[in-house]
Amino acid sequence: MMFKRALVMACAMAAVLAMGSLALAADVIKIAVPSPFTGSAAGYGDNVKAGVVMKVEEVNAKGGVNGKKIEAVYFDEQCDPKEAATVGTKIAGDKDLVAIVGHLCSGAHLAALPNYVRVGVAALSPTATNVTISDKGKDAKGQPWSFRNVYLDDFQGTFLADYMLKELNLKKVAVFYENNDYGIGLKDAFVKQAKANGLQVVGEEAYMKGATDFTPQLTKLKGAAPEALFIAGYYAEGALIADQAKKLGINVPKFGADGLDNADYIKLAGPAADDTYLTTPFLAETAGPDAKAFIDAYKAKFKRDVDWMSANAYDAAGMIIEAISKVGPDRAKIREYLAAINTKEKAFKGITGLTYFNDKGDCVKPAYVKMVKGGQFVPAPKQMSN
Amino acid sequence: MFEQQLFNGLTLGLIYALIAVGYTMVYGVIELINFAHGEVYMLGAFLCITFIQALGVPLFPAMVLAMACCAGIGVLIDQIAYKPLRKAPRLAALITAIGVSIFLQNIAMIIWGSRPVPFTRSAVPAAFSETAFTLGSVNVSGLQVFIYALTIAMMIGLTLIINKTRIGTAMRALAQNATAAALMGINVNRVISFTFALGSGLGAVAGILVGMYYNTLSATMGYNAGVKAFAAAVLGGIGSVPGAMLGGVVLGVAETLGAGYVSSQYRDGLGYAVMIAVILLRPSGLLGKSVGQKA
Amino acid sequence: MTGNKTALKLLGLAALLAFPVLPFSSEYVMHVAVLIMVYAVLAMGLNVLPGFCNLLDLGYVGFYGIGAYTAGILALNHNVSFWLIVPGAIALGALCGMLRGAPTLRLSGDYFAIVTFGFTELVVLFLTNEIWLTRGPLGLPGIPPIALSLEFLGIDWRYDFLSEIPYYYLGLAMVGAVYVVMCRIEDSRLGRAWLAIKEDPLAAASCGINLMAYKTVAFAFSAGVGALAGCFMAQWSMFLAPDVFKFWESFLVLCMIVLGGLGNINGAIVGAVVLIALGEVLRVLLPKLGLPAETRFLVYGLIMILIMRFKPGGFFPTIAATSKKSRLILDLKARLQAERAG
Amino acid sequence: MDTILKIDGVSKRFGGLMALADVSFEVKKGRILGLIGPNGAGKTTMFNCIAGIYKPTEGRIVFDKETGPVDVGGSRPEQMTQMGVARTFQNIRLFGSLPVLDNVRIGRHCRAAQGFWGAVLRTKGQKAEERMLVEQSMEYLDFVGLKNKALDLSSSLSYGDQRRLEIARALASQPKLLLLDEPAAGMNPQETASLVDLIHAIMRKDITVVLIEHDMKLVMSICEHLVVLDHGVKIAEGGPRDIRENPEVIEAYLGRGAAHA
Repeated sequence: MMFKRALVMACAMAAVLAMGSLALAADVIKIAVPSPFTGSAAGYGDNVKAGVVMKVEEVNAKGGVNGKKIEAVYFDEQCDPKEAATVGTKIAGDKDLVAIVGHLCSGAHLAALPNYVRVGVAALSPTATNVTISDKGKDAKGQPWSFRNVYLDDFQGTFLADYMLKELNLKKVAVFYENNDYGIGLKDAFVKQAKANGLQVVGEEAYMKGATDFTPQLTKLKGAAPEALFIAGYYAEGALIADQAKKLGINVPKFGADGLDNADYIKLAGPAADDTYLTTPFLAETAGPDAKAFIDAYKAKFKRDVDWMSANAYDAAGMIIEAISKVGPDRAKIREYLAAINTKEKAFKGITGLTYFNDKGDCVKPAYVKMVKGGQFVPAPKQMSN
Repeated sequence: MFEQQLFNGLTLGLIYALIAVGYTMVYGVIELINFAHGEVYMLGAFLCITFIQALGVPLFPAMVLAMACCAGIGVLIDQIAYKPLRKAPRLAALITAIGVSIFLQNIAMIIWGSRPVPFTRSAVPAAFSETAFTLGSVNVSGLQVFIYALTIAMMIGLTLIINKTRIGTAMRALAQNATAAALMGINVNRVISFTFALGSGLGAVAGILVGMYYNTLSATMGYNAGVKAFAAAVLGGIGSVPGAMLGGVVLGVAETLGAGYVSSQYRDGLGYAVMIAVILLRPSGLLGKSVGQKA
Repeated sequence: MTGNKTALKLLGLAALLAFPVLPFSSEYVMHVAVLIMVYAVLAMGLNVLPGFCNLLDLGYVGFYGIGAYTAGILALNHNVSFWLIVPGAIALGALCGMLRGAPTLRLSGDYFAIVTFGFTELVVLFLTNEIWLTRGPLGLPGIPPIALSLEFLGIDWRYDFLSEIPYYYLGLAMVGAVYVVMCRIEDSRLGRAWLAIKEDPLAAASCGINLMAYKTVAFAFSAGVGALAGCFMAQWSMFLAPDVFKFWESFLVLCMIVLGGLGNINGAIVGAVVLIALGEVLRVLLPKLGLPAETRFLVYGLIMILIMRFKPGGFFPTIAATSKKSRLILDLKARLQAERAG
Repeated sequence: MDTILKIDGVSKRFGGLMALADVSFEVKKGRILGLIGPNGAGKTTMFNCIAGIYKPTEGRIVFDKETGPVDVGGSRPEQMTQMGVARTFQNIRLFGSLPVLDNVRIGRHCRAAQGFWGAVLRTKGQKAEERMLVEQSMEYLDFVGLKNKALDLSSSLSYGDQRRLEIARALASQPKLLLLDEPAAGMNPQETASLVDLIHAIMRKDITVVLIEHDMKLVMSICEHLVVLDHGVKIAEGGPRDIRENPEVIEAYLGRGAAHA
């Protein structure tokens, strides 16, 4: 009885799962977008989705690629390595999905990556910044299958340490980092560079994702009397840190990396957001007309300001679609096309500036600094030459 | 600095206590760890800002409205999800509670989005964000005064309801012995509904206060708060209302001082370590009834 | 009747063995199947505490994490073979199980539950913060896959588990082995002692059962099984991060055994199949119904509520399913029937 | 005549409540002793002290093991069972969701040895022991007359049968001393009559019995020696006839009875 029931159930389940992998012949080219759409990181996933939606609609409105429409297929993986690995096998096994924009989180990207490398499908992450990925994206022949058009953690950390000391002449800094791969990567690089250059790190405190009360750590940091506060984390928590720091009377400039770069940072932190410096791959004010058009269209469509995740996702989708238009919907050829973008001259020109990859699939991008002033993001008066 | 840490820990602890009370009351009457309670707390905060933003209701009436709605939601959850399982194995109800929690969190995410939302600043009185007075080295803001006053008033009110009213007596009777209470002519279902309403209403207030205090609301905020409050309820002796209040405060202070003086990486761990230590030393929590061996 | 049943069992077994070559199977379906197996082992292991001993364990995933990180670190940094790691990790898991169990022996009910919960949070914090050992939140990528090798005999032969299929068969063997062990224990002096503790600890003690000793065995055994699942998972997924062991996973496994039927070994497996497959079926099905990816867990939660609503005892509400099938009991039954007839 | 159990000045206090105060008596080997007294007299508390569930606050409980008399006060229940003291409970405590046979097999736990590895590996020794356990358990079930119900769920038995099963479970541990806590409570006259037969049969197996019982007719008919407790104090001891005529006992029972009326 039990076996019969189990057998029937197993067959039904397998049949449903199989349905998903049956090819539906249609005049579309599909790309996969695995990101968190439920769970605590869903807000970030939504940002990435928005960027991809913008690009795909734009391309399809112009008639698609070589007469075929582009379809983005979204996969929810909750930023969870286990889910990501499952989604990874699903994407890898579905030959209709010619390339991948994702994953969002480094952990999820790392967990899913072995599938992509084994089967041979290129994954271009707009957001995964963990340094470790560089060494894990290659196949046996040494070809990278993982690309990203986002900074690595160590780059921004090093950059900010230099910027504080050289441009703003700050001497004592306190570090507040999120206890995850992003925060730790950023913090480690920052502290290393700071120590090398004589910028004094007077305190390092950690917090967990989703935390709301940062006063104990801030109270402790306040005791060290820092001249600056480096927040190595994301905007949801970063805004609360800025706000609570202000309430505790810590009135020093705050620094952050792309994780803080979101209009919601200002919304959540209110006046406390002022005097925050951020690294950013592009400055809206100095960007070209394409970027301006994107920013306006984005605001019109989603009723909110564009964030760097959406912008990066827009460019990532753009690169994949460009590859498809040049070499056709072929997984291996798309990878080759992406890997060949390896010098400044051959770089992809997107709204986030020029993107090109090194032999590990990592990108080299200039960094700019913007700051919050009067509740607005504005370019910082001092920029460091890259 | 110590005074500041202690004070902040107390503020956090009072909020935990407000949520923990909801856990402990429900546990008292139906022995269920109501994991969906954290979600009710989250809904309270979102409903409050929705009333303010969409309907233009001022802050305090919006709080009362949100409380009432959450009380209703609490009763509804019980009627729909838990009531059919009263006679089922205990764990069935626990799993249902987890299911309800997942469901509510995701429905909130669909309604209010997955991004954190700021509390409506314009609705909050200006006095709240100013320093009300300074106590030694501690700056106390107007909002903190409000939080202290409101939570303590609620605790006193709750204690009065439980100890002085008919329905409170019925609740205590039910917690002692459900069968006997039913035999004594107590309308068990009404008492359970009342307990859910009361606990959920308090949870909603906690959610609103947290939303105001930290100026952020998210659909996943109930998760962490729920777990912490649950730990607080157990720490104080699950089923005991004063225990939950004490447990919340102890947990809040332990966490804050731990993060301030021991290790911020192990912040949550310190809270749990204190909880485990207390339970190991006093196997029925700080103020719980000791469960003697029965022969 | 019995012949029919045996045939059905053989058919089921054949279907399981042939599963990878059936037309609808793919790497994805295989992956989900292997994932189900990992959870089936976890569910059977957890089942020992709440199912057999009436101890609500809300922190089971801690042992899963201990096993996984043991395997991950040993395989990645010290190149130890999977086959050597397994006994070591099981032993370590069992030891941790006993260590956690020792101070909690006199706790009862929900106090025990919350201590187990706190314990797991501490394990996860340890994995997160002891970066020198675990690389913390950066995770452990690039764990080598399981390999079969005769190199230690001097024979140059090696087979690496590179696709899902070898993991499928190894997982099947693992589930089978744990299942057989569980059934044997259930129908033994040890299993009956556990069930006695579950039913009535005081009466059990009065029957001469040493509660402390038997609970300790249960803690060790349950934790060892969790660690086994962890080892397998680490080298199968080739990536570990502390996030994988967050407390939701403990609840998920608990949901599996309650949904399956608390204390029922078959139920634990069915629970694992249902809850893991449900997530994937919804992933495929919802877009076809025109619902966005965001609704997946909404429906997931709803289905959990509905299952409990209509099957409060789970799919297999009775315990002691296997002892009824034991040869001794069948013989006894036949004898009693014969006596009654004669 | 040998003494199997000697209660020597045992007191048990719960907080401020004195449940037993300086109680002393002896149980002779091979005899049946009745422990009587009104409700709340401390009879079950005394059983719990003897069976190792409570540790006496004061006094000694001397049990005659093979090696000689030992103070066993404060031993754990399973140690007492191992030494040869078995009991039943006032409010039946069977393993309700397990079959009748398994209840007895669990009762036989302390006379078997196989553990984890035996179970997992199904060794020869383990298989032989399991077979033995079934055979022996069936003998005990046969003894109490439940053989035919061996495979039924124990919670499905009638009240009288549940009492019998509990006795079988206790006997399965091969006790030298059997403590029966109100075995006739809730039984009809036929069931009680067959219970008397059962107790006599147990006696014939060389097992000493201590019996708590409210049914005076039953007690007086089968007990050779009686101990009367009231409010934790031993108020009388002796043969049935002495007890029946003891004024203190009459007062303890009738005084309360009068008060109730």
